[in-house]
Amino acid sequence: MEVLFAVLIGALTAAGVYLCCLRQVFPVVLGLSLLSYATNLFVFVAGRLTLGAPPIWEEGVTRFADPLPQALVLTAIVISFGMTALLVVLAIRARFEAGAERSDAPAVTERPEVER
Amino acid sequence: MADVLIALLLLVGAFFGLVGSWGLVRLPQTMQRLHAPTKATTLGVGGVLLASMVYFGWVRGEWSIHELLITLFLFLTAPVSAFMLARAWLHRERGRRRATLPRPGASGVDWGVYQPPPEESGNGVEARR
Amino acid sequence: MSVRARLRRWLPHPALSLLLTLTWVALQNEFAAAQWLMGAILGVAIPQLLRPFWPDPPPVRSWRAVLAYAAVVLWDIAKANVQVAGWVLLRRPETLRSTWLVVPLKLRIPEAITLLAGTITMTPGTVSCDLAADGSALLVHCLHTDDAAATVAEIKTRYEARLVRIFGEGEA
Amino acid sequence: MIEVAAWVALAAFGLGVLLCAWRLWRGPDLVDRVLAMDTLTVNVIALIVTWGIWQGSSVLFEAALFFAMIGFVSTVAFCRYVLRGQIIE
Amino acid sequence: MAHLPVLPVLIPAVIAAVMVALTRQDVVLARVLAFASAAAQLAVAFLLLAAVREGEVLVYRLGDWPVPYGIALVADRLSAAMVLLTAAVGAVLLFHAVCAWDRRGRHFHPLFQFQLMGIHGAFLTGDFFNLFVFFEVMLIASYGLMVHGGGAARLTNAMQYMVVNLIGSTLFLFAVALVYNAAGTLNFADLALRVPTVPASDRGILMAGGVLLCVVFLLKAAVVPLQFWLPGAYGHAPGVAAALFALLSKVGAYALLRFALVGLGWASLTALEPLAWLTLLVGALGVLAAPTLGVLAGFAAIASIGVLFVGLAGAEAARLGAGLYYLVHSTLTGAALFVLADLVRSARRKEGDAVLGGQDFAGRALLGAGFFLTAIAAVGLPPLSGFVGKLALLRSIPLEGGAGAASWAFVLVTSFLLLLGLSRAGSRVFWKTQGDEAVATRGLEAGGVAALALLLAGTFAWSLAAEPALAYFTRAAEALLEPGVYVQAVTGAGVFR
Amino acid sequence: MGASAIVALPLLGAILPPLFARAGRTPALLAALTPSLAALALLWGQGAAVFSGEPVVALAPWVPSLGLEWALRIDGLGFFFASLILAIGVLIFIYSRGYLAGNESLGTFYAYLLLFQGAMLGVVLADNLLLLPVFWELTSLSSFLLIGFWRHLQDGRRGARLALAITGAGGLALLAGLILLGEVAGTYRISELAARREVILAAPLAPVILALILLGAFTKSAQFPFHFWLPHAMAAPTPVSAYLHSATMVKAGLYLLARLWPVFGQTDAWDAWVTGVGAATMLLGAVIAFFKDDLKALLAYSTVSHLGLVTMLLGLGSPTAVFAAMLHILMHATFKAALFMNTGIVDHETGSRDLRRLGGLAKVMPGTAGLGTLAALSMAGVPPLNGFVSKEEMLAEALAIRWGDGWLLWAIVVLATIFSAAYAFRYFSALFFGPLRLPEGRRAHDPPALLWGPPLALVVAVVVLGLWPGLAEPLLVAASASAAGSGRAWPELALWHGFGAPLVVSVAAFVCGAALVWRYPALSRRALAWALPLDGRRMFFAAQTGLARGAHCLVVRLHSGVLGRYVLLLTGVSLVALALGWGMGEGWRPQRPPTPVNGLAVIFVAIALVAIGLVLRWHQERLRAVLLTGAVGLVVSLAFLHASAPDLALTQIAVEAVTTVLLLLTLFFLPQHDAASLPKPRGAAVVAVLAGLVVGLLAWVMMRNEAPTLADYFWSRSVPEGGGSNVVNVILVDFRGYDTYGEITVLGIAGLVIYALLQGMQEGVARKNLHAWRFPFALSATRHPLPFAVTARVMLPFLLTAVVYVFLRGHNAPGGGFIAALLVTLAFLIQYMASGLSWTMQRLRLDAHLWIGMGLLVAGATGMAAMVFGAPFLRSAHGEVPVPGIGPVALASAMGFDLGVLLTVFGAVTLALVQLAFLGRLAGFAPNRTPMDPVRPRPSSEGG
Ligand code: NA
Ligand code: NA
Repeated sequence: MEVLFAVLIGALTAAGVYLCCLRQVFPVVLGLSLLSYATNLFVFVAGRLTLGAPPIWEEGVTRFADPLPQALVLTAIVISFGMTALLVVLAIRARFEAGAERSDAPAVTERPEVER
Repeated sequence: MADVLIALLLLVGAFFGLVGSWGLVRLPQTMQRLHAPTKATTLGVGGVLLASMVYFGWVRGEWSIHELLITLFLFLTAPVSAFMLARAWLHRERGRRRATLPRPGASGVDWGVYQPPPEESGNGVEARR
Repeated sequence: MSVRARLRRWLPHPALSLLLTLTWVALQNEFAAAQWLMGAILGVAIPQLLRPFWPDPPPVRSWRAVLAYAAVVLWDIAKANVQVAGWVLLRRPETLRSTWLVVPLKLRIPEAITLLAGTITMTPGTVSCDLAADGSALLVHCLHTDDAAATVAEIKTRYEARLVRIFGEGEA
Repeated sequence: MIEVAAWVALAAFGLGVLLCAWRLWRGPDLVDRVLAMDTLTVNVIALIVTWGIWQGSSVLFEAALFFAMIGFVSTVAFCRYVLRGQIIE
Repeated sequence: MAHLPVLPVLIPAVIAAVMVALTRQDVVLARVLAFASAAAQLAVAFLLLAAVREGEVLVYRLGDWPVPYGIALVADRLSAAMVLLTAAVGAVLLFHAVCAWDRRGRHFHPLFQFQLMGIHGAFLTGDFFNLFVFFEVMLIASYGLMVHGGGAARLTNAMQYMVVNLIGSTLFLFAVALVYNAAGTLNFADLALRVPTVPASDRGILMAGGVLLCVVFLLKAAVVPLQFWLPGAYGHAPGVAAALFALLSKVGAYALLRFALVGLGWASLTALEPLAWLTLLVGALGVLAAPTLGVLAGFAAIASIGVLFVGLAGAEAARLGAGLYYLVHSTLTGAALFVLADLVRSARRKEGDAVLGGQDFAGRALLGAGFFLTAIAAVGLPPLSGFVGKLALLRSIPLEGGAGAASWAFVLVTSFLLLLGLSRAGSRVFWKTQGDEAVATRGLEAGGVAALALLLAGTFAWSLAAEPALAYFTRAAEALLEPGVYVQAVTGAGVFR
Repeated sequence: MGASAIVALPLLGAILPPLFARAGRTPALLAALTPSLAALALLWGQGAAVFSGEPVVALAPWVPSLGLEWALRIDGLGFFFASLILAIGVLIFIYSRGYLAGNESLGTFYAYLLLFQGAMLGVVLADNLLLLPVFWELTSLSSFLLIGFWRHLQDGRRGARLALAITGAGGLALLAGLILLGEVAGTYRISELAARREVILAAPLAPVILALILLGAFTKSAQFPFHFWLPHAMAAPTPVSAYLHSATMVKAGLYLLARLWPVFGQTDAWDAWVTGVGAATMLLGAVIAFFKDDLKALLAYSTVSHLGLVTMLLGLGSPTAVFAAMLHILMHATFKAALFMNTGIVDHETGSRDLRRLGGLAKVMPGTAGLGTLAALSMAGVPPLNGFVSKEEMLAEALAIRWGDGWLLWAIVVLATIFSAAYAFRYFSALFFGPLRLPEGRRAHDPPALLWGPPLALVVAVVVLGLWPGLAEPLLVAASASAAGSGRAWPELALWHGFGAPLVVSVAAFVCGAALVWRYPALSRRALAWALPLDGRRMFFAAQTGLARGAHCLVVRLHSGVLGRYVLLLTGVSLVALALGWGMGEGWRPQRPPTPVNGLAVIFVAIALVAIGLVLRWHQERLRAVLLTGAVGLVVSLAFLHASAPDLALTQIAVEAVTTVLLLLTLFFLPQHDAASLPKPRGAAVVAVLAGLVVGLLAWVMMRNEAPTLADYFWSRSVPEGGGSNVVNVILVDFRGYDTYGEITVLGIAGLVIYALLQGMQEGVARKNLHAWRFPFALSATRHPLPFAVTARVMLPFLLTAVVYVFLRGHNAPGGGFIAALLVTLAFLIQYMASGLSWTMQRLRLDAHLWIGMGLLVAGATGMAAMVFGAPFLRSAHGEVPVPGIGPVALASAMGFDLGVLLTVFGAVTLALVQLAFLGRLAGFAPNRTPMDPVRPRPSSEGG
């Protein structure tokens, strides 16, 4: 099972990084989504794999999954959701103010149009 | 006894579930394939959920009607999904299929996907701006 | 304010309230008094809160008709499942005669129309696909039928007629 | 006996998932893909419930409900997108 | 008093929540609340500083759970000073905010408070997952402030800033996972105790996480080669936001110190010295090439981070102390430069903050004087605190060995480059004017000028207060290099007092 | 105290003139004079003590730990320089009043001058090696302001920057040198350095220190090859030139050389460099000055030459040479200041200072001509003027070197003397004598007293000091004694020293100089022909432009704005970091036994891999990519479910649903396809695959690694101390509730920012573009199909019941506030999709802001409730509350916290989605208030 998880995490990471390199925002958003799956799984497996033993306390049970990474992943999921939401909205706003949807910005040495 | 019932329900569920998915692959037209999920939903999941109910109630003594809720939810939502999918397909295929599609009957009335409802078309607020 | 009006105000949908209470208890899987109480509270509170979202649910005229309808539909589902499984597994797909059916509607109550459309979809072999712009007919896709008119007639008699009985429609 | 039946059911739904995935891949239309996802979700629900029987654990119930929910929401959302562009208008 | 360590987080958090709930329409009330919050934060920060002045380490165990199971807040000399700095800069920038920025978009004040909450939280936490959370609070508030007011360049740059930081957060989580997997803890102090016991076979996992986390902090701190995001993002941000962001990169530096020196127990960060040189160089060259005052301020910030890291890359308390002294200076100066760029941007109608001559504008002389002083501080010329900072730094770097000499050379040569760049920019913007009559321009924003004056007064005061400040930070640096007291205090913390 | 006041008076007094300038120009002058004169009075008040060899000291700590202290010390040298600075300053102030035009800001000008004066005083009085560079840089800065005072002139701006750059750079070198000097010497008191000469000279760093210090001194004093900034600083108003370049700033370098003479003087390196550079500068400056037609340029190069002369003297290694240096500094200050002022008068009156356009001015402005001629003759070294006295001393010192050692120096000195006589002669002869030449349409006459008074005073000094040089002797002796040690025999100062080599050289110089002037036209043509192509300023600005261009290239390359490159860079750096970190361990082997694989997992991972692959292949088809990403999310959620993390699975799947909706809402406003033409950054695939491999490997390693964790504690305390059996939830709301507090804050902020961003689109460009935008596909006619709308209505109450259930059971079973919040959001989302924005919003009456704010407050308040009871923030309480008739009901305070979570999350997510949906209105889509199509035909109670 470990290998399966590792392969999944690796594939998600690779695809995520690749998509983040593209020149428009939307694929980058998808890439970040994939990356965040990878992250969540990665943090999760830091607590190792335990099958069939959810961390819900029952009298006499001694085998259970490490709950801490799960709690961390929950926090991370929520945060990355908030970030994704913000990013896509930012993409829309930028698209309608800049006139195009691009992940690139002008180089810093280019002088921008004067604005407030 | 319970074992047999549970096993039977499971097998029935498995069979119809598989048939549904198989139909999804096998049937040649999109609209035909649209029939697949209802099969998987009704007897497929239904069978399994019943099996689960019986299993937890009879075998483990933890009667639970949770599964019934899932079944109800699926029965409630699956038609809507199918309806929306069909509409989506009708909309996408509007150029090619509209001619072959039967009309609702009354003259001047078309299917909802192609025609705004009377109130809206009447006061002309439809569409943008 | 009359008792009935007061009751109506607190329990806009008594059946719904009951169902919610049952749902709660079912969810808890625990039949203690506390759960019934909690269920009852929710049964009152949630419809109150959501009153504007379901402004005037049609009253059910006959609960017996509902049961009968349910039985018919469940039986039809089982029957149709077997039938359709046979088509899917045994027939060559090219030989399926799929057609569009137009089911003219007598029903006018949205809930009833929805129920009919849902029933049609849930019985394998037919899927309700669209509603006429004025709500006068239902578009149904049939996976395989030899006699379209017969299928339409069956839908109307087996389901629509029963729904008319449940919701007391027909005068509209 | 239950175990064998559950195993068979798991295999069947597993196969069902694969078939759905195939349709998801092949399409050809977007509606086919959404449909495939929807059916896949249904299969997943069945799998989860069967898995619960297999494991003898009822902790997975909410998960099944949630999968049903997401299956519905995303199917409807995609359809609305195709139909109206704005899924909330 | 017992709750002192948590108050810097709670005050802005509660005030911001109240603002969100109640003051959506009422800017005046929001301003009143903002100033009240600033005053409260300042007061608390002073009390906190007073409480740790003699070297005490205040440990606040949230939920009363023992370390490492719960999260502990830790206030020591370093974190208390950082909190005070944050509170002070935040309070000063409010003046700028209320006269210019808080009406140019929605929710300015709550975002500002949340930003402060995030920074305070990051400075005070003793737990590196919690650090992640407060980084995110800080960052998302910064995104909000960064896009405040809109504009194409601002938005596209903000988007890049955001994406880069999201990837940074991803890396942060990867690193946390690795460290937790090998060491089984999330607490800095507890980690310090456990690191020596991690078997050699598992050190690879631990250190892979450790070094990766350092990379994340270097990214936040904008150290070369991870500086690329800063000039565009800060350069186009609203001035008041960018000025506040002068603190954000310091959070990265702070976290790096905490994590590497305390958590991982490294003896020093000398390996970073070459990066510090490059950072200095890139920053200084960027100042020469910057097309606008905003971007120029961004590059100046990078240069100052270079100087800061020349200090932090030392193994001696004096050098670290000098670096930390410089950190405060560079925060004040960086903020001043951003405020200034913003004032120019809003005063010059046609040219904005472009480094171009143009028509005379209202407030030119005043802003010119402000720029002159700010530039003096940024280059490190006397008598402002940049000079003392660089002096302290140079004095603490032994010239023996190539590294020391190189550090000297980089600090001095880049000071020269900064001098060139800033004098070029300043003489163009403030001197190269056509016609002596001030053409009709937007008026000068009094609040911004007040903020600028306060910040400059701050650098002047910081220069005068150099002796006690250096002593304070040198002791804070000693505690970083010998974290025994910190670790003991956190891990051995008794029940809640 | 006195010493401090002398420095502080001009510095602090600088604020006076701008204030008084409002009252008029004369009040401004008086405001400027007052601090200066006061300082002068204070200084001369210390004269007795200083001359008796008792330096006046002021001490105050600043940063003693760095060696930086406020230490001032007035000794002979300091007194000498300070007197020059203040005395000439007074004359300059008066002159400026007459010189600057009425519309120029005299107050500001005086302020700058006073700042400069104070800084200069600081330089010459500082007794601390680190305080000296403080004032040193201040002189650079204030001179920058003065040189660039006419900010509208490009030459002024460039000259100012040039001067600042060169002297500033020198200042930095000097700072480095002085820091090292102090470290080596073990003291930062300048007055204590002489005693440590041996220690310093023996230090290995001594050559470095010397080089750095000389760099500082040479740049400041415009020594070759740094001389070029000085002539360009002449773009300044003439009073500035007169002040900075005759008496003060450029003399700072000379002062420093004199000051450090006891430390480094009479060493080989010092003598060689100082003499060599000085002599070279002296000759070069003189030659160039001769060929300059611009009067100020002529004077500027002559200043360069004279500075070289003094430098050379300071390098000669004999105390008497130091005396000669001091002497020349004094004499030069007088005649050069007078000459600058004289030039200023000419410029002021004629509008030109070009010798090619001026001539014979003695006819129209005889007074000016007289003063100018006298000063110029002094510059030429003609007796009986003071220039002659110091030049004789200089020649005597230079020629005292043995021929074998110094023939080159002799040659240089003689040549330089000739040329300096020549340019001095040329100055007055060409300007004042011969036929009258004036720029067209100009008339000229002698200026008012404000302008001729100050030069007159100086010319009087020129004459008096020429005739009775002994008058200055005490001052010079005191100065020289501080520099070169007391108790020596100093040369007798006299106009007439008898015949000797110096006189011969002088006379020869006059003759040759006159000849040069006579042959000037021919010579100048030839000079132009082989004019040095080495123009320092042009080189400097070329270098600066080159540097800026190079910086530009570098900066563009590093900050290209291409996000992909940034991502790759960041990924690459991270991979390197991982490799480095991994390298610190050794010999890792799998420790945990592998978990058995099951077929379903293989199937799902395979599906996920295919879906990922398809996302990559089809990412251009965005809608399809969203769907496939959803499939991946489904598998991830199943992975959590399978690996014993039901809470995670629920959260992931719920978030997945909301995210899908979010992406679809977004996609509506974006292009439906990726633009195909945009190239990817090179190497993206390689880096991505590498990252995938590394991360996958590390994940595998972590899963197979065994190490202690915190799990047992949470497991055992969760129920008894946390009051809940869902350990993950107890961690979230209790053990690590603070994380959750931060987390919901993040979500709340996200909602606010999204709101702010979208609200901002109601105006400006965004609004315009939004209005002009068209969705590329045809839209279906009806909006809210009836079956969907009805189903949504029916579902809603049941879903809310489920929400309550999920919320309440969260502490003991999978669920909790966050999941419940997403569920309720989804429930309403279905409603929104089914019946539309307007209809649903009307019924929900939801102020999402209030929800967010209240949620955060509730969560915070629950945490703070503990503080009331003296427990730390977020301390939880739990127990069973007896309810009559029902029995005990388990309650935990954490539930309140969880409620806060619910409210915030619900508010934030709803705010985001609804606002996004609302954007359609801005794009011109008409609102629809009917909740279903077709509308129910029966008349109904619906409010519409
Ligand atoms: Na059907
Ligand atoms: Na291990």
